[in-house]
Amino acid sequence: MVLLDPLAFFFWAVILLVSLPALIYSIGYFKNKFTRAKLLTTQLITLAFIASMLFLVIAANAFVFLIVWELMTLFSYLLVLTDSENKAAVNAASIYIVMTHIGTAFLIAAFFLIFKYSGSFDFTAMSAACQTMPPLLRNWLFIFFLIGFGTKAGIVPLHIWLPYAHPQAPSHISALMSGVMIKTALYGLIRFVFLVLGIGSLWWGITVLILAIISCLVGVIYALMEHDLKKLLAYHSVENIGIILLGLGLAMVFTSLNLASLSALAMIAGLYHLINHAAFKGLLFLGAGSVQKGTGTLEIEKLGGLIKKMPWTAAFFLVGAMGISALPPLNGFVSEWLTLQAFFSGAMNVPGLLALGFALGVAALALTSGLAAACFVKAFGITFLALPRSSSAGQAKEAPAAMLSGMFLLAAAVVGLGLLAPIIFNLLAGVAVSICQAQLQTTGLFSLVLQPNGVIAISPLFIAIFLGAGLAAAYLVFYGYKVRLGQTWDCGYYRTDSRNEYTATAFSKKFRISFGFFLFPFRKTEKIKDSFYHVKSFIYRTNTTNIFEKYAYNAVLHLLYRIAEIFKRAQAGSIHLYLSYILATLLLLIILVKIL
Amino acid sequence: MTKLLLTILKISLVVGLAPLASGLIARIKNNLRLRRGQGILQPYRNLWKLCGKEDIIPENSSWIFQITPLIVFATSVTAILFLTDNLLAIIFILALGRFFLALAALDAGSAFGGMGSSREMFISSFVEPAACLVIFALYLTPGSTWSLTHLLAGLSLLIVILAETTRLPIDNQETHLELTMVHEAMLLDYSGRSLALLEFSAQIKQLFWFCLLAGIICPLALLPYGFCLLFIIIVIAFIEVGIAKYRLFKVPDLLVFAVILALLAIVSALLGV
Amino acid sequence: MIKRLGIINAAAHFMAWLAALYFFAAVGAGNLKLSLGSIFYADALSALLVFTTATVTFAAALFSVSFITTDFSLGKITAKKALYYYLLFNLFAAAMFLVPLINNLGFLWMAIELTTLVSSFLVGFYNTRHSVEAAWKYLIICSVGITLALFGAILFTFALATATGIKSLNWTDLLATAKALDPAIVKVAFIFILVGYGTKAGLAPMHTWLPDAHSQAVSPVSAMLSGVLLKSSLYAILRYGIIVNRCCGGNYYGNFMLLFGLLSLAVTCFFIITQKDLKRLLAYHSVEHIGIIAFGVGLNSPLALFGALFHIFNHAVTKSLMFFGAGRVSQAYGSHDLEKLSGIIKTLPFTGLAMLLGAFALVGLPPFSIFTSEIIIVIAAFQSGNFIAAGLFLLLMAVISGAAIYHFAKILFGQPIEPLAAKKEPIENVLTYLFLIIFILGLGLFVPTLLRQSLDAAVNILRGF
Amino acid sequence: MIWLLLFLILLITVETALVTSLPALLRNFRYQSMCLALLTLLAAYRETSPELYVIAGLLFSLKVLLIPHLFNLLIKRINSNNHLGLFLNAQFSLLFVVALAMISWYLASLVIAPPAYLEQLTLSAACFVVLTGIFLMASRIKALAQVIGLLLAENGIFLAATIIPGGMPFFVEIALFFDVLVSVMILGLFIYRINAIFTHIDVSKLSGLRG
Repeated sequence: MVLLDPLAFFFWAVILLVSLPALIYSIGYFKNKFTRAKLLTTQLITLAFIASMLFLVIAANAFVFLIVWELMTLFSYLLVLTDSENKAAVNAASIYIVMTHIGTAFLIAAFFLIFKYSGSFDFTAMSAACQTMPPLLRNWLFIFFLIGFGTKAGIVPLHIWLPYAHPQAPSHISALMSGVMIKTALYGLIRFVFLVLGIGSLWWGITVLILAIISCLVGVIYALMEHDLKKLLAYHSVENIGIILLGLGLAMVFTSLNLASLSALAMIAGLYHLINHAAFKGLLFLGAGSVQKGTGTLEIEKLGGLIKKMPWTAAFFLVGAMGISALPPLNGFVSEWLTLQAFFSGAMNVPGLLALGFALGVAALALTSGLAAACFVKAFGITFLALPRSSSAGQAKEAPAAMLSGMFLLAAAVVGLGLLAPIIFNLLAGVAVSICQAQLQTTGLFSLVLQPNGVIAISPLFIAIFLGAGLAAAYLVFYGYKVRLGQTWDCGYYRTDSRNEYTATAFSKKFRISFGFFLFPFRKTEKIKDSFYHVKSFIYRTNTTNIFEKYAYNAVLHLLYRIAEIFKRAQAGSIHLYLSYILATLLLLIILVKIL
Repeated sequence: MTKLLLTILKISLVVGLAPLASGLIARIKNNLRLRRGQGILQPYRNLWKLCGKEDIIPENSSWIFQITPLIVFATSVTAILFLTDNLLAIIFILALGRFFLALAALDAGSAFGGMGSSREMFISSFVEPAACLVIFALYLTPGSTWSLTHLLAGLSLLIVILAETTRLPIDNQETHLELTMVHEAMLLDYSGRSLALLEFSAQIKQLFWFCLLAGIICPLALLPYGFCLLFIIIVIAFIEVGIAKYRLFKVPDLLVFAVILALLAIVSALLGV
Repeated sequence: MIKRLGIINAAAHFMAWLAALYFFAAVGAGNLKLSLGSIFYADALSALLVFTTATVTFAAALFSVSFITTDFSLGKITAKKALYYYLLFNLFAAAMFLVPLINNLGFLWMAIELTTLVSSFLVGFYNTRHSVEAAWKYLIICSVGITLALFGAILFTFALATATGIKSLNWTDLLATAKALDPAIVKVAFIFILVGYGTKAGLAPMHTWLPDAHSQAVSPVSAMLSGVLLKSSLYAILRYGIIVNRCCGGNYYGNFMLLFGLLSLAVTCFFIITQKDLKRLLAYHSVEHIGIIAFGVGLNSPLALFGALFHIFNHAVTKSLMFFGAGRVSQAYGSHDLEKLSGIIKTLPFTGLAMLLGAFALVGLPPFSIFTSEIIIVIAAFQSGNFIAAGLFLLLMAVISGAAIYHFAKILFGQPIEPLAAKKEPIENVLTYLFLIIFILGLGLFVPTLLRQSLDAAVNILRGF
Repeated sequence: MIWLLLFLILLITVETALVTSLPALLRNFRYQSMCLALLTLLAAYRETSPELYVIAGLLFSLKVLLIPHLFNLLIKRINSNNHLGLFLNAQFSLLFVVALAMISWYLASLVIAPPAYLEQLTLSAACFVVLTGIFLMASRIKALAQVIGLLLAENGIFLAATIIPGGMPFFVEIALFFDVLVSVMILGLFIYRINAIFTHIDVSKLSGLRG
């Protein structure tokens, strides 16, 4: 009934890592927000949601897995609808559930196809059956799993629900959904593709890698364009799922090339980034929630200067931003470094063309991390630094203690996962070894130096110490006296105010233009005139085109609507038409009866 | 113990000689323009003078503004530590300093800072892939025998260095024109010791990159390390004199070219040329 | 007075429900085959239909109490008309109870025809342009269908007479001699049966009357139409199908059901996407579910048949709940236009919640009963090895469910377009909802032994044992 | 004699496709029913079955006398013009009907093996009548035409029943008559209602419910 293997424990750790702080946070977040009854329901659904995730990862039976999977969807759907009177929330929730529903259909197909061969939903029986299946069917199963779980995980191009659904939920729910729930899809991918189905052809891993690269880049580029704090974070989830999938895809490639220990290394990198993303994305969503509660808006163009009003939130958000930007010595750095190491080590051992492909992967990952850093400079800088851009930002209040302590826990996790990397690595090695059936040399549980492939070593703790030493040295040598407050340089203008500040739109403009081949930016300028000669002000709007929605989803929807319109014409109210359908059906069947 | 001593020696050499490299480039450039030019020790004098001045902190700024010079300095120094054994970590460590510098630029609340910050992040996000690929290529060709890989990787890294050390055609250290400046725009609100620290850090970073490049082309040119460094400095000076600044939106083209060079380096490494 | 009448009616139907429960337990779980004369016959399959009918009828009677009272107080109907409603209601119910208990296929035909004739008045009950139009289409189309079905029945009798010389219309006689019948005649005859009763059962493309009739009928009656009437007709097809299966062997009958099942799903898929009327949406959803049942029957494996039969009951209770909700909503909002409905949970909290549950159940989410039966059918579909059909089925269901939940979310949540004060829910409605939710949720969580046994017995009957 | 009657029925059925006015259609129905009654009477005479005599009598009194009479009353009552309203003109209708006849023949040949030519013809005629009835319903605009089409189709059923040796069970047949009567009355009632609400009985204009 239940399956308690290292993989399950790992996912328990991930779920609890975010759930507990999120629950603590919710106490503060919900204060004076809802009626008692609504509060109680919401919290109960939240608990049920967490419980369903916890149960999902220990289910030992695909049918149970499926039911819990659907329940998890249901609860999260309801949680997205917490603000059920808001039309945007309803819309977001609908997109979410429609997408996952279609994804689940693929999962159902995959499970039941296996069931036909295994006669049982038990993982071990299914796994045994998969080994004797025709290879073509296994390929189909892989595709089904990839689409089914990919929809939930938010792999591009199945990601469209994510930026809608995550921002609509209360922040700690967003943290849970983005930090944990989408990871359960990766759990499914690992469980069913690695353990039940078994890795097949090389192209499986390559497909995953290609999708991962696309997800990374698309996610981060869209995030850069986004000026709603939570939507921005949601797109970063797409990006980070891509980074995790780089690890998993590499593990698949290595497994199919019989490079077990490399596969374990890649798997560790993926899992490491998985737990890292849970920590910092959870933290960032909680931070965004504090900002929203403190100022009433998430539009970063209306924020600014919050570091003075909300010092703790700012500090925690900064930690999260540094984590996600892969800055040493925090956790994101470790996992991205590990992923790169997996690429490097792999390139020595795979055929040349594939190695060249790995080079592209490396380039994509580097570009992603550069863009992510840019995005978080924007997100943190515009939101928290300089002067407030609106009165609500000027009157911001620091979040209550419950919220801060939730954030503190996650911030501690971000730091801890970074500094204690060797320990975490060894723990994850246990999980990865169990998945990839590999022998892996580890450097002992309490080593301080991380040496994943026996050649290249790194220790975030040492980096931290050196950085600290450098910092201290510089402070001692250069500082200590004579500091004066003065005005910001304004070219002699009488006073700088928030209107002089750089905006998020301006910040991202370079990226908008240079990725224009993909973003299709467009802009509108309106003049507001006092008289014919005098322009009072300009309204300048700029936006980008979401090609996935416009050219894929809307196109499909449009097609469906077109067909539906044709069908509608078939039911236009004419009884004569209806009668002729019956007659036609009858005649057709009579004519065809011989061959039926 | 000797390793520790060597490390300390390495760090102090790079830190100590960093302003000298800057001075040399400036001097060579001036001479190439048929001017007499400053003394090569001028950067030391500049730093010393700045250290004597008081710091003026913009009133809108926060602790980020004040801590940034320290972090940038610390990262520059820490990066030297990994100069020979873990090149990949360097990119991440330098990213830390850049991240804070970009934040500090926004912190003062001036439009110049924002411009600098956004341009810097824009350029750096294209630099990182090129740098990573160069390291990837080097990783694939262990040992120090001469190869085409080293040549291509070196060329690619040269472009990276132009970007990282705020040189023409990507950035211009000699101007404070708001339309063109990148790095200088971020430093605009710094003064006194903070400014000294930031400039010093930039110089350290610059020498550090030169050392890295010298490490690559050393086997190529079969020249001693020091000559290599000098060679790089001269080449950079020539480039700076001989080329005009690119528009910001042409910069990615150049960096993509660097990426392609690095990819070619990888191809040649894989082919074993 | 009207309310009292309603309560008496509901109480009577409650007794009927208890009796049906007993009947179900005795006949279904006991796997009895009862005959009364040559006209009446009952087995587990009949018992399932009787119990489904009783459940939906009782719920509809209970819901009618406040519904008809409200209609009366809104001035939509007169007191005399309310009386007339209850008369027709009971006639309709009686006709539907009769259907599964008949052995003689001629009388079965007549009972089904009777349901059409009686319910046409309930469809045209409000005597508006739309309702009369719907009633006319309903009458004409179903009459045509049923005429074809009678032609089929005659061909069956002819087959029996030529093969054995027995002149009988009894199902039991046909079954007993099924192997001796001429497959050529049976095959042709079944086409007429399928198209004929299929029209009444709402299989596409003969379903066209269904959205009109369901949307215009009095809401409790819509529930009965969708929950039971369609199934009664399907029941007739099933009965003939048993004979065809035994006579022709192979998959002749099964393939037809698969084809029409998938066709129904495909057609409804597009109508649901662009639907603008709540009750029509539910009606098309009924076509979908009939399609699902037909698909399950068509697979013709014990598992699939179990799922299909289980689905008959599950769909009946769930769809009833939704139609009651829709009725209540259209009374409160004065419309069942999807564009005008919004924020139901806010204005009608209890109805809204019930509909939310119902919607989840209807689109096949666990832990509701429809999920169980649908998933059984899907498993059976994959087991059958017909992967293309299974995949198509799954995909169409996913699209339909997606579209449906999109529509339901839009009306249940959000803000009402014109501010409406939150309304109190009459106790009868609450009881009705709860009564149905017990089945919807309860059967999703576990299937009682009694039910399982009788479904197994019915499956055996369908397989001709 | 039987052949002649069958031929007559076929002829009348084909002719209905050409008819454009309501009374003419009604007349055709009446003649067809008359033929059917005669056919049943013939069968009753041959098999000396009292049940069939009763059925023949019922056929005559209901379908030849009562129902056409009721319709005439209704037509007078609702003041409709006599035009049927054709979706397909007479020529096309004829073409269709011929196609239907061929399909019916094909069907009969599937069901009944060659030596039994009479049964084969009867069945194909029956099927033809049913299909034509439905075809009329689908291609004629007036509500009344639809009802008559339905009645024609039911005539086909009665015709089909005669191929069964000894006919249908008696009580079933009686019940059928009852059913026909009731449904005609109910349909008539609805026509009356349609006329009252819409002020016409043009069912092609009853298209308020779409999609």
